[in-house]
Amino acid sequence: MTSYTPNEMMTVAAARALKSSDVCFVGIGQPSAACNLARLTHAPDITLIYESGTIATKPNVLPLSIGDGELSETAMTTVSVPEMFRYWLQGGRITIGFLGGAQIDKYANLNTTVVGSYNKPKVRLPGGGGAPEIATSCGEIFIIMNQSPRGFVERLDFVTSLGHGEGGAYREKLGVTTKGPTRLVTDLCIFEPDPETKEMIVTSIHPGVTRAQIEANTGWRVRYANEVVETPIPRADELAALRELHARTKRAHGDQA
Amino acid sequence: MTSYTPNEMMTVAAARALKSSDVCFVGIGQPSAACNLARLTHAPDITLIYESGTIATKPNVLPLSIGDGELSETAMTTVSVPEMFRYWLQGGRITIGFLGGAQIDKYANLNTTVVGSYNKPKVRLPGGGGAPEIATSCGEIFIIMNQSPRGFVERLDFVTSLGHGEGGAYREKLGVTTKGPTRLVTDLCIFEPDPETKEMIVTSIHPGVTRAQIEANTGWRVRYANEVVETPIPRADELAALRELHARTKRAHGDQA
Amino acid sequence: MSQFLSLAEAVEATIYDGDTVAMEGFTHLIPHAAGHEVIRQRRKHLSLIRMTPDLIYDQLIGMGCADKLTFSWGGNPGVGSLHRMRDAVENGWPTPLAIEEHSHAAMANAYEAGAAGLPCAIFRGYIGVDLPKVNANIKRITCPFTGEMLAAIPAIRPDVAVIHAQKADRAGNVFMEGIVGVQKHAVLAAKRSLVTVEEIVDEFSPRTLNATILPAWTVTAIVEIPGGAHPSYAHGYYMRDNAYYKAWDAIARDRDGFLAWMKTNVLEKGPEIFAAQRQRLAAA
Amino acid sequence: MSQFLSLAEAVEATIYDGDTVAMEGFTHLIPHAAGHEVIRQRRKHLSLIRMTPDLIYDQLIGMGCADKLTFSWGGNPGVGSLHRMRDAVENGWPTPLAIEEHSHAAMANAYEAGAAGLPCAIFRGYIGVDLPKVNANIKRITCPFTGEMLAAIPAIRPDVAVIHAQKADRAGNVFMEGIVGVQKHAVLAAKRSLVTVEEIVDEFSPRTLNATILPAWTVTAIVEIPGGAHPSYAHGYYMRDNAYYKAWDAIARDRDGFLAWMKTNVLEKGPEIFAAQRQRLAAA
Repeated sequence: MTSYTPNEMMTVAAARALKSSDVCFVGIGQPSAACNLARLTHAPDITLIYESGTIATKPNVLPLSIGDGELSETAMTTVSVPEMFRYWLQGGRITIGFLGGAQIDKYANLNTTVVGSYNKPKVRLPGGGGAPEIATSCGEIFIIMNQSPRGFVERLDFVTSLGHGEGGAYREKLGVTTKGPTRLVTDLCIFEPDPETKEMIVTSIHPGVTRAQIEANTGWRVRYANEVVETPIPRADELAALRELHARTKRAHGDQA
Repeated sequence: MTSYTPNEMMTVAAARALKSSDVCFVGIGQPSAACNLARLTHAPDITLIYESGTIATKPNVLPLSIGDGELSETAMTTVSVPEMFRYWLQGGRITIGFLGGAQIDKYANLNTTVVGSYNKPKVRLPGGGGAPEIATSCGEIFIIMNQSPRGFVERLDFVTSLGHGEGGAYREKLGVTTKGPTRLVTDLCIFEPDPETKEMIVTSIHPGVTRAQIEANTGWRVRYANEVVETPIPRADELAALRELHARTKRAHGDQA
Repeated sequence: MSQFLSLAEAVEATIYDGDTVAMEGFTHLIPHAAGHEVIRQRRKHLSLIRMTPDLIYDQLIGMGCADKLTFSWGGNPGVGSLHRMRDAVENGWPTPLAIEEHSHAAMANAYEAGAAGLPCAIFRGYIGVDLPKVNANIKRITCPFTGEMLAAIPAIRPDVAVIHAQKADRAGNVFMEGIVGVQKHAVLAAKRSLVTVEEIVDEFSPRTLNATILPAWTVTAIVEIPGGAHPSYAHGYYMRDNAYYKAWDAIARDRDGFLAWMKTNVLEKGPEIFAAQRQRLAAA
Repeated sequence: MSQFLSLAEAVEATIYDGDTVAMEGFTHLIPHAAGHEVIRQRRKHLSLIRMTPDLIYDQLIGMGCADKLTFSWGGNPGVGSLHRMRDAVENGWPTPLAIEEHSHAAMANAYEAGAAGLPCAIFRGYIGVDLPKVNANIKRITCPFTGEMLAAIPAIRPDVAVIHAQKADRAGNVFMEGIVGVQKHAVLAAKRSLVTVEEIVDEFSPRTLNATILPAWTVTAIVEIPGGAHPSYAHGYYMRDNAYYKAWDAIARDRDGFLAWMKTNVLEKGPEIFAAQRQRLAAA
C-alpha cells in the first residue's frame, strides 16, 4: 500500500463521485484535477465542460487556465462564452457543477468576493465568475475545498453563490428546482446535506483523521451522520493515474505548472 | 438602343438606388434580382445578406429559395437564423431592407398576411416572414412591386409590416428611429415619400408610361412631386448584365427557374 | 444519450399523439423522410411548429396529423400557396387547423430562448403591425433601465424536435454545416429529439475547432437515411429538387389527387426511397 | 469599413479619454499590445469593461488610465490577486477605481444583448446571492407568460471594443477560431472597434461555411501585430506564456517596482517587441 497526501485523498474522493454519464461544469484547479482523474479512471465517457466554451474536452495535461489551448484542441467543439452560459448552463444540460471557494458556511453557501465589508474589504477576492449561476443551474453541486477555520466559517462575509441558503426548503422557496450542494469533499472528510435541515454533515472521514481535527478546522459546530464511514483509501490505480496526470502536466508546463 | 420589358425597367431602376457601401437584407424574387444586378454592375462591393443566415453572399445565379446552397457556398460566412435576426438585423447593421408585398397602401405599409378578414380570409397569403422587423430595423426600406389596382390599395386588409403608418411622424411616435420606405419602384414609376406627410408620391416615371396608366393601376388618388423626372432607360450594360444573370440562372436550374 | 434506431422505431420512441413537434430546416436539411414516417404511423392531434412550413407540413396537415400550426411564413417557396394548409385553415379539411402566427424574428428569438432555458424571449419587434391584435401570445415588456417597450413572446419548448443533419459519429454526436437555420436551437429547446443523417462516420474530419455539433447526450434518436432531406437538400451531398417543389403545386391542389399521391408515394413506401433521390441529385 | 493603420494611429482613431472600453479575450487572444499603446498614449478616465480582467487591465489601472472597472472575475489565473487593481480599489492608488461587479452569466448575457441591439438582457440568475445588494444595475423582471422572476441587467454597449484575432484578409474582414469568448459580441455591441491580428492574408483558407468572421464593415481599425496577444496566446501561432503570468505577481506587488517595470517594458518600447515573444513561444 502506497502512502498518499491529504490532497490526493481529497482529489480521489471527489473523483469517485462522478459517473461516465455526468456532464460536468469544471472549475480550474482542484475541481479540474478531480474531474480529469475520474475521466482517466472509472468514468472514461464523462463530459467535461469548461466555461471558456469547450465541450467534451479531454485534456492530456491539466490546464493552467480556464481557456488553455489544450482544452479547445481536445474538445468535441468550442462555443462562444454567451452560448456556454445560455444554452448549456442555463439550458439545464449540466448534471454536476464543481466549485471551490474561499469561504463556506454550514449550508454550503460560498464566498469568493470579499473578506470584510464589500465597500471597504479586508481582502478583495477575484469575484464570483461563473459560480452564482452554476450554483443554481446545475443538477447538483460538488464542492472541493481544503478545510481551515478561516475558510469554514459560521457566517459568510458575502454570499457569492447559493448553497442551501438558511437551510430546509430555502432553495425551493426561491423557486430554484436544482439540488444544490450534495457533496463537500475536503482534505479531512466528506460532508453531505442533512435530508431535512440541509446542513452539511460529516458522512465519511478520511483514514487517520480524527473528529477533533475536523472540528478544529471548522468554524461552525460540526454535526455527524448517524453512521459515519471511513473513506476508502486511494487505490493504487487511482494514485497512479493522478500522479501521472500531474507529472505530464509538469513536463508540459515546466516550472510554470 | 435595345428594347426592354417593364420588369427589366423596374429591376434596373431598383438596382440603381443601391451603393457599394450598402449592407442589404435581400428578399427572394424581384428584390434578389435587383440587388444582384447592382452587385454585377455599379456596386461590386455591396454586401448582400439573406435571412437564411448567409452574409456577403455573391451568388453566380439567382437563388430560387431563400436558403439555396449557392448562397452559403459563395458567402463570407453563414450564421444561424436566430443570430441573423438578433445580431445583424435587430443589431442595426443593415442599411437597406428590400421588400415586396401583395398589398401596399399610400404610406407604404405592406400586407402579405391575408386578403379579407384574418379569421375568415378570402385569400390566405404566406405571412410576414422577416418583414415586420425588417421594416423597422433596417436603416431604410426599398420596395419593389408590380403596380395593379388589387395590389395598390386605399386600405390594407392587414398591416403585416409598417411603412409610414398613417403618415407624418407616425414612426417616430412609435419610437421607431429608422427611415422606413424611402423608395417604391414599380413597373411604371418610382414613388418616394413626401418629406412632410410621408405619403408615397411619384417622383419619376418610366419612359413611355402615362400618368393615366399609373392612376388606373393605383387604388388611391395618386400625387406627384412638383418636379417629376423621366426614369433613364436601362443602359446596354445594365440590360446585358441582367439578361446574363437570368440566362445563367436558367441554365443552372433548367425548367425549374 | 442518443440511440441508433430504424426510422420506424425512432418515430415510435420520440413522437406521440398530441405532441408539440418542431420539424425544422430553413430550405436546407428539412427532415422529409422523418415526416413521412410520422404520416405512416398516423400520428394525430400534433401541434406543429416551424418558421417556414413547406411541403412536409402540407403533407402532414393534409393527412390529418395536426390540430395546430405555429409558423411565420407558410408557402411553397418560389411556387405559391400550400394548398393543403389553406384547405385546412379555410375549410377545416380534413380537420380544422388552429394557427398561431408570428414573424421570423419572433420565432427565431423564441427558439433561442427555448434553447437557453428561458420562459420567454424579448426583442424589438411587432411595431405598428396587426399580428399582436390576433395573437394573444404577443405581449409587451418594459426595459427596467431605459423604459423602452419591447415585444415578449413565450419560448418555444417542443415535446420533440425533428431535424436532418449531414453526419453522426459512432458515439451518436451530430454534425451540421452550411445553412444551419434554427435546428440546433430546436433540439436544445425540445424535451426529445429525432435526428436523421446522411451518413454515420468514424470521425468528423477535417474537424474545425468551432464546428456546429450536437453532443450525443442532447439527442434522443439517430437514424441514417441517405437522401432523407429530399426534396430539400443536404450541403455536400445533393442539391435541392426544385422540380419536385413545382410539381407539388398541382398534386396538392386537389383533395383526391393529393390522397392518391400520398398513398402511392408515402403510405406504400418506406425511407429507402430517399437514397435514390440522393443519387439522382448528387452534385457532380 | 475597416482601415489598416499603425497601432499608434489605431488607438488615436478609436479610443478617447473618458471612453467606455471593452478589451476582451477569455484567456485566449487577449489584446495586450493594444493595451500597451493605450498606456503609452496616456488615456485617462476610461471605464474599463471585461469579464476576466487580468494583467493588461492591472497595468492600465496601475498606470492611472481608468476610473471604473466592470467585471465578473478579476485575478491572475492560477496565480493570485491583481495587486494594482486591489491597490486602486482598496487604497485609491494611483487614482480611485469604482467597480461594478457581475457574474460571468450576467456579463455574457449583457454582451449578447449589446450585440443584438437590445437595451437589456434577461436571464435566470443572481438567485439567493448578495451581488444585487451592492449593484444597482441588477434588477428583476417578470415573465409575462409564466410569472417567473428573472434577472435583468443593462446591455453592454461600449464606446470601443478592442480584441486580438488570428487573421484579417486584405479587404479588412477578421477571422478567429478556438476559444472565441465574447469577442465577436463585444465588437458588434460597440460603437467603434480596434482589432489587432497575427497576420494579414489573401484568403481565409481552408474556408469553412460557418467560420467566425467579422465583416470589414463591423470593424473600425485593424493592425497587424504578430504576437500581439502575448503573454496570452493565439491558437495556431504560439502558446500562453505562463511564466510571464507568474512573474507578474512579484512585479505588480510593489508600486515603485511596477512603475519601473512599466517604464522599461512598455513606455519605452513599441509593438515590435511582441513578434519576438511569438517566435519564442511558437508551437513546435
